[in-house]
Amino acid sequence: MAKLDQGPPNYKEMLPPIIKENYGTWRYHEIPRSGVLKHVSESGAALYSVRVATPRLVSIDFIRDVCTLADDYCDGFLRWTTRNNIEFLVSDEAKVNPLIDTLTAKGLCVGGTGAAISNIIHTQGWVHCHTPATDASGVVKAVMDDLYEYFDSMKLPAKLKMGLACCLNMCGSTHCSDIGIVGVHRTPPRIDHEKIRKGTEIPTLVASCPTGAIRPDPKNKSVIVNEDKCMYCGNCYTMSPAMEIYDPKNDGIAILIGGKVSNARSAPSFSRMVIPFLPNNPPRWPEVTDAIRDILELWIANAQRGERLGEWIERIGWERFFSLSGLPFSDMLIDDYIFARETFRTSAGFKF
Amino acid sequence: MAKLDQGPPNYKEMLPPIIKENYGTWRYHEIPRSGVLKHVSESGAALYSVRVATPRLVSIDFIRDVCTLADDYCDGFLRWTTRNNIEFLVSDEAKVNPLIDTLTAKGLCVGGTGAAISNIIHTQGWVHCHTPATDASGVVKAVMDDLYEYFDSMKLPAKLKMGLACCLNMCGSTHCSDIGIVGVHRTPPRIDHEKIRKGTEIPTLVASCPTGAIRPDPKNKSVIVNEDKCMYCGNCYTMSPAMEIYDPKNDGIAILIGGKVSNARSAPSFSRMVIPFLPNNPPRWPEVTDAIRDILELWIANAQRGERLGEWIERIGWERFFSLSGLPFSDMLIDDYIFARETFRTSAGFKF
Amino acid sequence: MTEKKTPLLDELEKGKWPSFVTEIKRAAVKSEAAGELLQVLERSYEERRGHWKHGGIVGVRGYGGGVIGRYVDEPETYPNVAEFHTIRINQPSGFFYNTKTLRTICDLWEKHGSGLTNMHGSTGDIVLLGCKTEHIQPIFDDYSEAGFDLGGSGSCLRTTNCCVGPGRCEYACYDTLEACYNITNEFMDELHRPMWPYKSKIKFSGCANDCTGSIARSDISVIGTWRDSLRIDQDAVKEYAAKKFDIQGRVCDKCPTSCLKFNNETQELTVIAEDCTRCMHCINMMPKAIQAGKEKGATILIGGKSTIVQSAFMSSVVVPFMKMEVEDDFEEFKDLVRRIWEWWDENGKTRERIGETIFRLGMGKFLRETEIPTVPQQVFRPRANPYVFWQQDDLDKSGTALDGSKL
Amino acid sequence: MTEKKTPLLDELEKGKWPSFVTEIKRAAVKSEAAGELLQVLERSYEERRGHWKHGGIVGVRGYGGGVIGRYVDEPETYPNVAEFHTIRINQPSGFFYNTKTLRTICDLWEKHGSGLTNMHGSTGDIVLLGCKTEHIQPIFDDYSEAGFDLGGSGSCLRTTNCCVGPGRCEYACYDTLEACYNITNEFMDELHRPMWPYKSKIKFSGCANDCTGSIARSDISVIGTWRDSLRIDQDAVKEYAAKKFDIQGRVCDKCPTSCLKFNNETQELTVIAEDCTRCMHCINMMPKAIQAGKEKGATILIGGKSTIVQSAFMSSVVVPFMKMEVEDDFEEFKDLVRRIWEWWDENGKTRERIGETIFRLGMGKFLRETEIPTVPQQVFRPRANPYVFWQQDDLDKSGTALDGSKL
Repeated sequence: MAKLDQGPPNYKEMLPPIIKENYGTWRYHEIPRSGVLKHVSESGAALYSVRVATPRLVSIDFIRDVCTLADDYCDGFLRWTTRNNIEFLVSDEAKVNPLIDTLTAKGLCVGGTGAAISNIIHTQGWVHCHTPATDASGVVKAVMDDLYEYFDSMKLPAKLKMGLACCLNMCGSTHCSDIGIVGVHRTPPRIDHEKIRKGTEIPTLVASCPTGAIRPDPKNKSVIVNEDKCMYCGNCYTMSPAMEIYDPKNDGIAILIGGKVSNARSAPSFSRMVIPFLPNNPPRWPEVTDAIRDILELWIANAQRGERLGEWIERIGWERFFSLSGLPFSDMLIDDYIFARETFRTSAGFKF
Repeated sequence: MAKLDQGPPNYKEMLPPIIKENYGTWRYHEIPRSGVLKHVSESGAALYSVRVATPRLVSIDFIRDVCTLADDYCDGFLRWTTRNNIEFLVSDEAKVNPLIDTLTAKGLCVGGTGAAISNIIHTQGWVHCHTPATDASGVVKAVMDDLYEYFDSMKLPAKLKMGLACCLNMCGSTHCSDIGIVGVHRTPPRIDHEKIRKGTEIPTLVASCPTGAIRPDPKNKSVIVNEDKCMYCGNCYTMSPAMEIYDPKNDGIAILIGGKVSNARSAPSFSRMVIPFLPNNPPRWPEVTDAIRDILELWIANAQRGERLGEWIERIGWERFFSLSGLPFSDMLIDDYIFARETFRTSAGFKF
Repeated sequence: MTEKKTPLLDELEKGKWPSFVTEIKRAAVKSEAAGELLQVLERSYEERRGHWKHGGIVGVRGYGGGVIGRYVDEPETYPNVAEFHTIRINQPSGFFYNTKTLRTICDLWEKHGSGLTNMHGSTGDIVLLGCKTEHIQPIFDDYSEAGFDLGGSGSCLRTTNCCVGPGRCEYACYDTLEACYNITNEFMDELHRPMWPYKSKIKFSGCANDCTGSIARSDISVIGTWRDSLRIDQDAVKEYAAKKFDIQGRVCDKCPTSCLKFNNETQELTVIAEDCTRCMHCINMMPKAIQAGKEKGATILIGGKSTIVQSAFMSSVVVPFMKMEVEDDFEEFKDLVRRIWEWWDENGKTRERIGETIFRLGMGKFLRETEIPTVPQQVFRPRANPYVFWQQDDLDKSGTALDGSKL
Repeated sequence: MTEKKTPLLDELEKGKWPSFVTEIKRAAVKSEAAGELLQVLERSYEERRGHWKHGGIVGVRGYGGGVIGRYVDEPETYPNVAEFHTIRINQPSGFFYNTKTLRTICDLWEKHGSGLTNMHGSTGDIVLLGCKTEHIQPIFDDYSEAGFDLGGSGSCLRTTNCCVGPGRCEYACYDTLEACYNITNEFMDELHRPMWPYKSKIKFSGCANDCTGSIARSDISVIGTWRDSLRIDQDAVKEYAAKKFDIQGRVCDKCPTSCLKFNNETQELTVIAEDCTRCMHCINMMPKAIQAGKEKGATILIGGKSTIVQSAFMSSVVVPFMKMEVEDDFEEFKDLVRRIWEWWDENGKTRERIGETIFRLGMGKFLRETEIPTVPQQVFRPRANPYVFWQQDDLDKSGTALDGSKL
């Protein structure tokens, strides 16, 4: 019989000896090379963390391979990061380079530290989500292949964190990423009245709509969608398979940029939409990878050292970003949702 | 028979010769002394404007006196400012000091230029308004008497603009003043059902409430006020004298500070409430004059040169302002109206 | 005139600041209404409450506004202010006057009213404070004869207002006095005959110092600006420096875009023109050395208002740059505001200012339907959410679903 | 395993970045479900649409969440993924693992499921991706036996998460690993049995760098901070300076409150402690020379969430400083969140996150009713409107109106 409510495994059992011995007494850290963090404690002990990318969606055999490496180089201890990287926790400095050599030989990617792209936090997409407007893993793979040089080096103006959400609900942390990639539906759900009559609880379906766009149609024993109110989130499809929202011709990707979660220098901030739509073009999404590379290179060419993407844009002004980037500005980029007012420029001070 | 739609008098007939001759060719200005502006044109012509306070509410005999002075010193030309000051337009430099001497001898107040308090834009108050929570002219008189030294000198860190509105509707420009004095009601209207039955159009009365707090009471042929929704604006009293809102024990004054209308350096900004309530204590409102003087002196003691009140507070942080001023902070100062969210501190960065 | 005592108000005749009590007393010498106002006010000071009621509609023939009805709450006690209405007279641009005009205003008001005025109301009008209903039409007739017209009240274009402009300010980037005069005359019907969801205001400021408080206080804000580079007179810069004016600290360090560089060695000040947001700070600090550019015009912003009902709004940018030329009779501006008002008239709810209507229905919809081009200058920053209401007609509806139905 | 071709997906095995397609293929060697997933996905790549449905409730005995039902839309075509559910396993604090634990996870998942995982889900769980309904209970039983528990799903406390904390970070101002572990164990019922209006998340970050994205992503954000002055090691400062690190430019000039002064002559760095907002910038730049203060604890913020429904919210400050001590079992924090959840449970609407409830009902009401003291740190700035909803009981109702009626 299973034990209920026993809680997560105790993290203390997962800590290597060097961490137990120096717990809470770390003194400083440095980044001796891309992909390696060196933490030094008050006792003088040094822990090397070797950071390795994963695609997040991994097989158990991948994990087992990783375990073998951790046994060989780290006495069997390792950790994951919130951005789906693995960190091998090496307490013996002599093992750092051999580990990196082995990792490289196996085709594993070491990097993601400091002024680099870390890894893209992402959702399930076509692999496992019920309302995706795009794939997640495939887009991430395409983007990271293209920008790989910025993963295994530290030559960006500052760190760059990306997120991908496969629909408008913006799961993951896309809403506060330096670059957010967001799957967007653009057309209202299509009602299969037959399916609704067969098994949908209509009040629940009606209640599921965030904007109140769905109302009962008692005569038809179904529902009606007010298409002017629909903003294509797909919540209704969660409630009923009769409300198909996918639309291959019109689903695609929006790009939002300039957000961050840290409080350093300035308050955490939301990402802002700069491209309302790019087509889904699998398997390599060239429009998306090109757009992101263009933004990245503009930032690299213009930002001050240490300036994150959003900090750079806030310094020069969003109107200047649009003129520098050549990205078209349209009314689709102007907020018209609940908190729109704070985005309006209530000042005669701006750049032409 | 009156002419309809002839429009305002033509300003061109009101301009002194020096202005007609130098129209649009002014080159620069300086402030040779408090209360005097010197404008120099490309032609080298110099126009002196001597600024004099008025109480805004003036008799025709006051205007006639002013006209006599203007005839004597300004060839019959003068103007008013948006802040209810008079400006004597002197084209002959030799007449500036004699004019000032005459003005001073008559007890008129010369000042209000540069880093000074100008004059308080205000509303009608008990003199002529139907929903006042305080008087306007009397409070202005009390405050300006107290702060007179800052009207006829230029020793403040920057200019200081004040506004007074006699009820929560915040007429005038109190919502964007360095210091805003706002009359506040704090209790719901008292319904005189007899009066309502006699002559009030109930649907109009119901519609007049901004927050939907008034609903019809058909059984009673009157209305009901949901006191939880009422925010005491007095709009209903405009619609019906049966909805008395004044309340001598509980009406009073709130102080809002830190707003401005100019775009210089930063965008125009709203004033923020720092004191939710001070009692109405006519004829001299000592609690109000003391509170304003305290804020003013704190600003003078702490601001950098050229820093307006709101700029100073934004630089040091509102939390620091409250600790420096000793003003109590309470939940009444936290916004809970439509645009509250943007005031919440969404950051771990603040001063203790 | 009544001989009753006013001990509380008398306190407000003390002190240096000019006293409104003294003014009421002066008017009371000739006007029984003014004398009674003093009594009502003294009572308010005793009781800490007002004694005025809003009441029946009053006005003049041919107009829908311009007069505000006001009644004392105890007409039997105060018969001379039982009716005590306000007349709004449209002021001349820039509040410029000659004494002849002012004396005419006084003489007519002495003939018909209390002798009390506000110079001026917050919106701009000459406010004549206190007359009886029966005098309203004669007052209008006399003022009209003398060349004056009423201001606005109610759900109309309110009396427009402007800064001193080219009449006496080197900062003015367009002729605010003429714009205000010309455009007011264009919209006489909108001003005098309320027909909209609520009031609408226009204020003309010649530069970003915005001395009329246009962005904070008017539905349509016209702020003078320029499109090229500000101009710097290096000789004058050197003079400021020679007088120990702290150019680096008080000008460059306070520039919001850091676009001004002062070279301490050469004593020269340079600007990165494209980074300048024309905020006026440097010009305010060094008016002898720095001037606006040559290609002048105005930025048009929309939606400003004070607190009631849905909170105070600032105006926000709709047209970053528009020529405001006397020569073409301000046609582009007039055309723009006509489209804006028409849209608001169709879409606004009662007592909803245009800023509130735009907020409710969306800036995108407003811009599309008024045919105002969308530019990034309209926002501080783009939307943070992906909830674009896509124009369905713009999409590719040629596909079919897997079940064969039309998408 | 099916032999069908996947030409589109095969393209994603090229390039340097690790390939999820390769991973699915590896799993497919042992799992028919993983093989069929590849077919479904290839079809999505062809058709540019998803093929999954949300569906009937699935779960384990005694729990209300932790399992997400997922079904393919053509079960006849893809019988092996007709049911393809997700299991959420609560991860250890800080994502630390020993290989024995990881191998146990793998072995059990090989026995019961597709062999595919997410390490980790965005909220923090170990995500086991793809199993049949009949396997859910056995999976739980086996994992439970091995010392694991389920994570949260539905309207419950979602799986909590924390940064690496004192385990490997000199910035940690409290023990995030222990706090997360201890507090998660305290709220097992809230985590496993959904009973609230909607989900609620807690993320523990050891400092203001907020590596868990707590302010952006969780309803209750716990950010490590200190109350005294940051500590500066002047010898280490001199070392940075000797290495030509631009202390003035990269540290002092970027300090948001200008509270750091670098003296170029003495090569010393000083701080105005009371002006510091503990943003971490200087510490990030000079970790060898600058440390947090000694009086450590956390700032508690509330209301963060992503976009759906009412836009994304950031958390905002409710308690500026709270001790987070292992010794007292985090009692103060636990007591606070209990009051907060209770208030939300009473006042929240269905599918309304607590930030949205507070926004709808007012921060003042929330603070009053949860008995959280009001302090200016809770807001960037006070209200701009005067519409205070006065607590009527606090007022002086002793007066009477002029007509004699009780006020």
